Amino acid sequence: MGSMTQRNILRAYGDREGDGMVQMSFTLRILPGDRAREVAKRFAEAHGLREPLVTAMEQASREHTYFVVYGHSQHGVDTSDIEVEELAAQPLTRDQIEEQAKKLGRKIVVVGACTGSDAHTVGIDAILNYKGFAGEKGLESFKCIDAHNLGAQVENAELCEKAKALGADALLVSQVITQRNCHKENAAALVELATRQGFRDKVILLLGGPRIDHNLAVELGFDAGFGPGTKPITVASFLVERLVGRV
Amino acid sequence: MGSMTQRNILRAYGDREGDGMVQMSFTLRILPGDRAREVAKRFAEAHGLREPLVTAMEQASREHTYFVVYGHSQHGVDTSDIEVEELAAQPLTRDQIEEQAKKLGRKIVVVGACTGSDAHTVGIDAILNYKGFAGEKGLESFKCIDAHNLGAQVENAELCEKAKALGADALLVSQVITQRNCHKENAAALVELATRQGFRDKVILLLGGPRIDHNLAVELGFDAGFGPGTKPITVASFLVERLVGRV
Amino acid sequence: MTTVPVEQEKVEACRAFAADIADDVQRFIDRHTTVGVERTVARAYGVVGADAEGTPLANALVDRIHKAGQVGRGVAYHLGRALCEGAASVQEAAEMLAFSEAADFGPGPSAAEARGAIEAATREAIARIDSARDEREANKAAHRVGTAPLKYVIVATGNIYDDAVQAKAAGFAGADIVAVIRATAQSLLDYVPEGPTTEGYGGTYATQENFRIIRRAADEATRDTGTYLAQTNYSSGLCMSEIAWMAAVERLDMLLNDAMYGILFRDINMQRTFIDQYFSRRIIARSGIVINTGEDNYLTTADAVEKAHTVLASQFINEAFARRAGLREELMGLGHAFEINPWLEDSLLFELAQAQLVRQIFDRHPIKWMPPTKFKTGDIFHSHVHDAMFNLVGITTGQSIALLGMFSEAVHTPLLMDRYLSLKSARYIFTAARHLGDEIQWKPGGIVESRAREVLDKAHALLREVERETLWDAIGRGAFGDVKRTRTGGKGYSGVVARHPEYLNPILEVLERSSS
Amino acid sequence: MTTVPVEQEKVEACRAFAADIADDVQRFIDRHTTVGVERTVARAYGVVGADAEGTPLANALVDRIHKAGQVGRGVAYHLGRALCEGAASVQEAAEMLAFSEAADFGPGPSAAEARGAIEAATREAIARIDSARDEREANKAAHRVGTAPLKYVIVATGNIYDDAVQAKAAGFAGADIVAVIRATAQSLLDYVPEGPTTEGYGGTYATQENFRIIRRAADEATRDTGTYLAQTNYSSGLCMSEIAWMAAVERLDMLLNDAMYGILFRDINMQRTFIDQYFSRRIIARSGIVINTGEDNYLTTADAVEKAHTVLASQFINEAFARRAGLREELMGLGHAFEINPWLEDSLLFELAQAQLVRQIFDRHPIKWMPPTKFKTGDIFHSHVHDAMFNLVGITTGQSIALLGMFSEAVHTPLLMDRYLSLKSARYIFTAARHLGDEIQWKPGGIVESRAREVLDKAHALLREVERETLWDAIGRGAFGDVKRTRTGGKGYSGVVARHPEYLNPILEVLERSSS
Ligand code: B12
Ligand code: B12
Ligand SMILES: Cc1ncc(COP(=O)(O)O)c(C=O)c1O
Ligand SMILES: Cc1ncc(COP(=O)(O)O)c(C=O)c1O
Repeated sequence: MGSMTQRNILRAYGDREGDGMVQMSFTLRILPGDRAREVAKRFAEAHGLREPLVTAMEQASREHTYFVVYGHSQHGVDTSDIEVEELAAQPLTRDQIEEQAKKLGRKIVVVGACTGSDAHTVGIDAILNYKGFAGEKGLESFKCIDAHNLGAQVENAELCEKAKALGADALLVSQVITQRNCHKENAAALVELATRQGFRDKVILLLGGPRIDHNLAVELGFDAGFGPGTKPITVASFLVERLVGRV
Repeated sequence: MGSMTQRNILRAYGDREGDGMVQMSFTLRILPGDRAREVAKRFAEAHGLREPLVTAMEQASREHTYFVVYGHSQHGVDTSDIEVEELAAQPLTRDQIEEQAKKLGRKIVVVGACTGSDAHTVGIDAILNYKGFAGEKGLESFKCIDAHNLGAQVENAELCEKAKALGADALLVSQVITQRNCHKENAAALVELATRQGFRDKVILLLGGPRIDHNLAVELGFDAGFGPGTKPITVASFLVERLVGRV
Repeated sequence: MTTVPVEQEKVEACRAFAADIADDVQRFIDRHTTVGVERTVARAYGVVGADAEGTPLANALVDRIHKAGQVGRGVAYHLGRALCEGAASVQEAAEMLAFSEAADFGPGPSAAEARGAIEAATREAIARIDSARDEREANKAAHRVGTAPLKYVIVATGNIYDDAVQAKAAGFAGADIVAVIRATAQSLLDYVPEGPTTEGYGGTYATQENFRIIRRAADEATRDTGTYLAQTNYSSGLCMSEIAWMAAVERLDMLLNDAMYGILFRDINMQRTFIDQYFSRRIIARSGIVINTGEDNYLTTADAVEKAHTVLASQFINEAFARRAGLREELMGLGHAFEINPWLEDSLLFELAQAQLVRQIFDRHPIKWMPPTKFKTGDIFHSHVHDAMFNLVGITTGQSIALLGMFSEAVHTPLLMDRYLSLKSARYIFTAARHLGDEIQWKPGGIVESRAREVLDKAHALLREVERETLWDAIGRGAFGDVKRTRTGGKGYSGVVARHPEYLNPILEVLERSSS
Repeated sequence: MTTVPVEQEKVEACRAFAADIADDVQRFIDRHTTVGVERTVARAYGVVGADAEGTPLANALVDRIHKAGQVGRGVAYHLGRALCEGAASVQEAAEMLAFSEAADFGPGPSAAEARGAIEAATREAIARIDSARDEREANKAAHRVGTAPLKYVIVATGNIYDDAVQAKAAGFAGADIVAVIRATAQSLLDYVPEGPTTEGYGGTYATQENFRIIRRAADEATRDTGTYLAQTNYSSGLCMSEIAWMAAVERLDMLLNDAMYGILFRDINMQRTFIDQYFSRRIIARSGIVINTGEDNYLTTADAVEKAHTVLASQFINEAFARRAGLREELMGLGHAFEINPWLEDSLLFELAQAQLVRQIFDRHPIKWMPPTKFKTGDIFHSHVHDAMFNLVGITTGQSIALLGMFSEAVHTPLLMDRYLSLKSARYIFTAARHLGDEIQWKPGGIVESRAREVLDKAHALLREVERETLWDAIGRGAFGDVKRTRTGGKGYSGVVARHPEYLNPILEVLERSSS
């Protein structure tokens, strides 16, 4: 009937609908005392917490105090206008993937690496290697996939070389170290390089890691992003769908 | 020199000056997934957290998900304009208290209770009883104090009666149960009753409990408030100073 | 399973002292009734409803009889008499007795006549308990039942509908038992409120309708998860036996129920409490409900190292009272707690010793293990670790029912998230240390063994003393929980009544004939 | 203290296999040097400074010699020769050799002559290590030193000045040892950066100046709290021995230092690593620094239940290498970790078994106990509990050095608050369970004992195999950490050089004569 978008405001839930209860913890450069408690309260209030209760205030160094605060958050999120691709929502089954991939008439070539100075292989191994992750075998185990795992500490340039040499359909990049956003810089640099080398449009670029999500990956110029707990089949499913289309 | 008030903005401290790092946790009525992560991020952003990182997203019921988020808080507190009485700052010593109290020419009569339906005696006992708290003896142990502990579950009316009958200099009220602010109602009701009965100005009203602080107590019409970890000597010190003046 | 050496003769001596102590009180109990007991009888006979102010008919009825000085004959007598005299039903009889000018509390028919008139209703009353029991048991049989330590969590929103949401969430998150904590003031109310309630501080009122709402939620959770979600509440305070009856007919699985808690922690009159606990436990025994005693509370007011033996001594006494009310050991969830100052060197060894000792002495009992509360602060992170150690001792010493600690203990009654995390942590530790207890043997003469011996010795000495002075006087001088109470002090004393020589209580008679 | 049965003959057999394994490699080591070793020698002789691009003089010097194909004679030879030929000082000699057209790497004076020229500088170099050692020891003697398990925490802000703030905070909060984690890429750098650094990802660069800044902060914390705050860093990667030398002269107390870690986890060439580790440990031994080996890392890539024995086998190998470099057991902090899937039934028993086994086999060694990391998630509350179990096993089995877990392990390098809470939790558990280990005897033939036996058996079998195939090949097939490396693969291979028959390294000679 009418096409009014329904607003759906989500607020935090403690133990009663609408109570907005949230918990915060933080450290301030101040020593504990009545004044510090007041400062912590105001700090919490600045975040939109009503009636903040400072439940812990402990000196953590000669200058710092650690606080725990509870309070009723005044904020809500309008969920009606949030659109997010749920990549993991309904992956194809292994059989569907193999079946669908046949249409391609050749194997899907994927090249993966953990790039830059990042030495964390476990994530990319989990996705690519036969052994897989949490009982789910990696891309290597798919008949339709030809998977190359370059390991860790791989420079972007090296990855691009290999990708071109192997005629890769997809590049799978893992980034685990994220301190002060070094993963973003490194990931963006790869996209730039691939663009400069003129093959950005010919490959699917996937980014993964514990602090990656789809939106971030897309922002950085990738086709998709995969976060913590990703299963290889979700990635295989995504690749097949991109390359051949939905079943 | 100039009398410019110096602004002193305190921000949260994670591991680098000015990083503003804070942690939050909360529950939302939504199921885990990419969309929920986005909602949680926006929720955190609404509180002023920049680059929020959703580190935990676990289903806690058929309808709810529990989240942990870290982010860089944009908020700061201007500490230059925060004035708080530090009641516990420098209490008198036991000897000073006894000495000073002699000027009164009689004992200080205090009547204490945990009021309303609140049955938590441990706090008021800690302040009043000889045995005291954490190795510090209670008001009963002071020669200059005549302490009456009415225990718990005492109605405001009963407390007022006793106070009048004993000629109390001070009423000490403990409130421990605070769910949906029942302590505030109960405490405010006492002030009202004492006012109605015409002796509010003749006594010192002290409020105490784990979720009480000085500001709150004053707001509720008490003379002072004492929070978690209060020592009896701080209370004794406060009373003597109020009744006889600073040493 | 790990063991500490327990001198069996000493344990038997403790039981013998406790028997004497309880017998002394039981003689008093058997000669008295209370307004609470009589209201329970009325409810069992089917007296329902409340007036516009919310005063339950059971109260109006018993209060009137009390005013007439005739409670000593038993409400069953008065109802039976009214039936003899033409009332069409127990309900009608109750209404008449409560409100009618015509009500007559003077000399009337004999007790035997009244008993005859109410016999059918007596059978129905018992049948109602029995059929609820059967339904509970069928329900449990049809589902997976958790393994010990059973994970017990509390909900306490104040609003029964929120409580239902939280109870289901707890089931989803792995709870085996859910308790709806009562509102702060309820145990001092001399009536049970009517209907569903949505406003309570520190908890939610226990009402028969609230029991039903939570039972429904727990049954839904049971079906949803496949694991039986048990329900518990408080049979404590001035309405101890009424609540026991409501719990029995509404299929609750457990009840907080202690022979002395009300005296010590709610300042309820001793005589009143002893009489009420007896009748409540008679109902509980028939219903097959597991009681949880409240010795853990002692350690919130007294020191857990110095006064550990008072917990053990009290458990012997609670056991003796429970036995006299017909409970078998399998229904006696004796309570104890992890309340030693966590910063004390080797506190964990002391906790292990106590938990182990209680486990061994009460080996057939579904021991109820309470988490740290007193030393909790608002540092929720640290609090969570403190609870982890409690969980570890629980699984290691094979406790039966573990009331899981909440990291927000010093802050508020638990939020949904707090409970979720508590259950997750318990699940982790119960799994990771599943057979730790089987693996450990304690060093002979070590700290754990010595501590266990010391606690038993002191409990033995205390029980001997209490036996000599009687329980009345022992409580009078603060033997338990550092709290002193007098025989005629405290709330609800006016509701204690000596039984008339022809006191009539056919329900109690049936209960006294049956064994649980 | 609790024990598991350990077959002594099997342990001895393991040590014998490890001795053979290490001897094979040691023969290779003794015939080679590396650019890293030679840069270290240069630094020890006092070669300091860097050019505008930040290339240290030690690098410019050795690179030039390497280009000339003369590293095999030893940098000491070239420096000595330059001194013979008129250079006023080692520094001048180095500058000349690095940059001057006149530098001559062709045939020159004999090794004996060069040795003579540099003899005074050799004595000074050794004296510098010795006096730093004396200063460290005096400092420790003047303060309280923590009791085992020593509480070890990491700081890793990327900015050395923030690190200093955090290090002091850690001391305030009760840490015994503070480590400044290195920036992600540093171990692959074939030079040590100069000066204080304020930008690093995942950690802060190890530089000599940064070492000094943290030493100063730690000394301040020591004076402030009265408890000695030890400092540690990483002697790993392509600059293994240079960093060992810097640590020795800057009074560090410990160093992450492993004979194989670089090979397996940083893909550094095997030959390079073996040679470098030897020289680094010679310095470490003289300096009295405690090494921490990195076997814990195996369990981040391999399964901690299946591959537990690889940790033990590797510890025997690390021990054998360390012994060959003159380290006494009291300086061998062999590493192991609490990395079993926490959701596995009885995982805690398995952890206890492993921790206990390692403790007993390496009874004089300051065992380094690493916390859970792999199974950590961003659920910081649960993570805190997981660490608590680690702490419990640590105190129960008497680990020497406990690297405390951080609840934010899966999120970020620790914040000040995270460290504070971690220390608080460790303090609680170490106190509450202080004598738990003394109290426990394991059930004969139980899970713990059987597991300990199994792990030793498997380690024994693995060592036998490695002995047969040599360590080179064993690593080649992925015997450790499920990682495979080849003999000539990996980074830094080009820096490996066969020693000239007249190879000169007077510092190494002194170190080889002294015993730690
Ligand atoms: C194991 C580990 C190591 C091992 C790595 C071994 C190896 N060969 O991988 C070792 C011990 C060597 C190591 C070293 C270091 N580490 Co580390 N390490 C970890 C640890 C404990 C677990 C990581 C892991 O294996 N997770 C398991 C895998 C399966 O999960 P995952 O990576 O998230 O992968 C999944 C998804 O993200 C996704 N995914 C990942 N990549 C990709 C790619 C694609 C294309 C797709 C589709 C999906 C995908 O799918 C995977 C399966 O679901 C984490 C802490 C933690 N618990 O998370 C710290 C951690 C990642 N390390 C950290 C640091 C700082 C380091 C060091 C720099 C420390 C130091 N200075 O010494 C070093 C240096 C390493 C370097 N240069 O990178 C930090 C990073 C901080 C930050 N946010 O920046 C962490 C968070 C620890 C901490 N709190 O300090 N580490
Ligand atoms: C011990 C305890 C009990 C004991 C009380 C025994 C007794 N005789 O006191 C028992 C077991 C009986 C009990 C029962 C209940 N409790 Co209770 N209890 C606690 C517990 C564990 C510790 C409180 C305590 O003794 N603290 C130690 C004292 C020394 O600290 P304190 O009170 O803060 O006092 C200090 C200062 O605040 C100050 N102070 C206090 N009062 C005053 C007064 C003055 C004048 C001054 C100057 C200073 C002062 O000085 C003291 C010394 O420093 C807390 C949880 C916790 N760890 O805090 C829950 C807690 C307070 N209880 C709670 C609840 C809900 C209940 C029940 C209602 C639960 C139920 N439905 O069954 C019941 C009913 C009791 C009732 N009607 O009040 C909640 C309150 C939630 C809330 N914020 O509203 C808490 C927080 C637990 C929880 N998380 O659910 N409880
Ligand atoms: C036996 C018993 N009854 C009741 C309660 C609850 O308190 P209230 O008296 O408010 O119902 C407790 C609390 O621990 C208890 O142990
Ligand atoms: C022996 C050893 N060296 C070094 C490191 C640190 O890593 P990096 O190679 O980045 O210095 C570790 C980490 O655990 C280690 O165990």
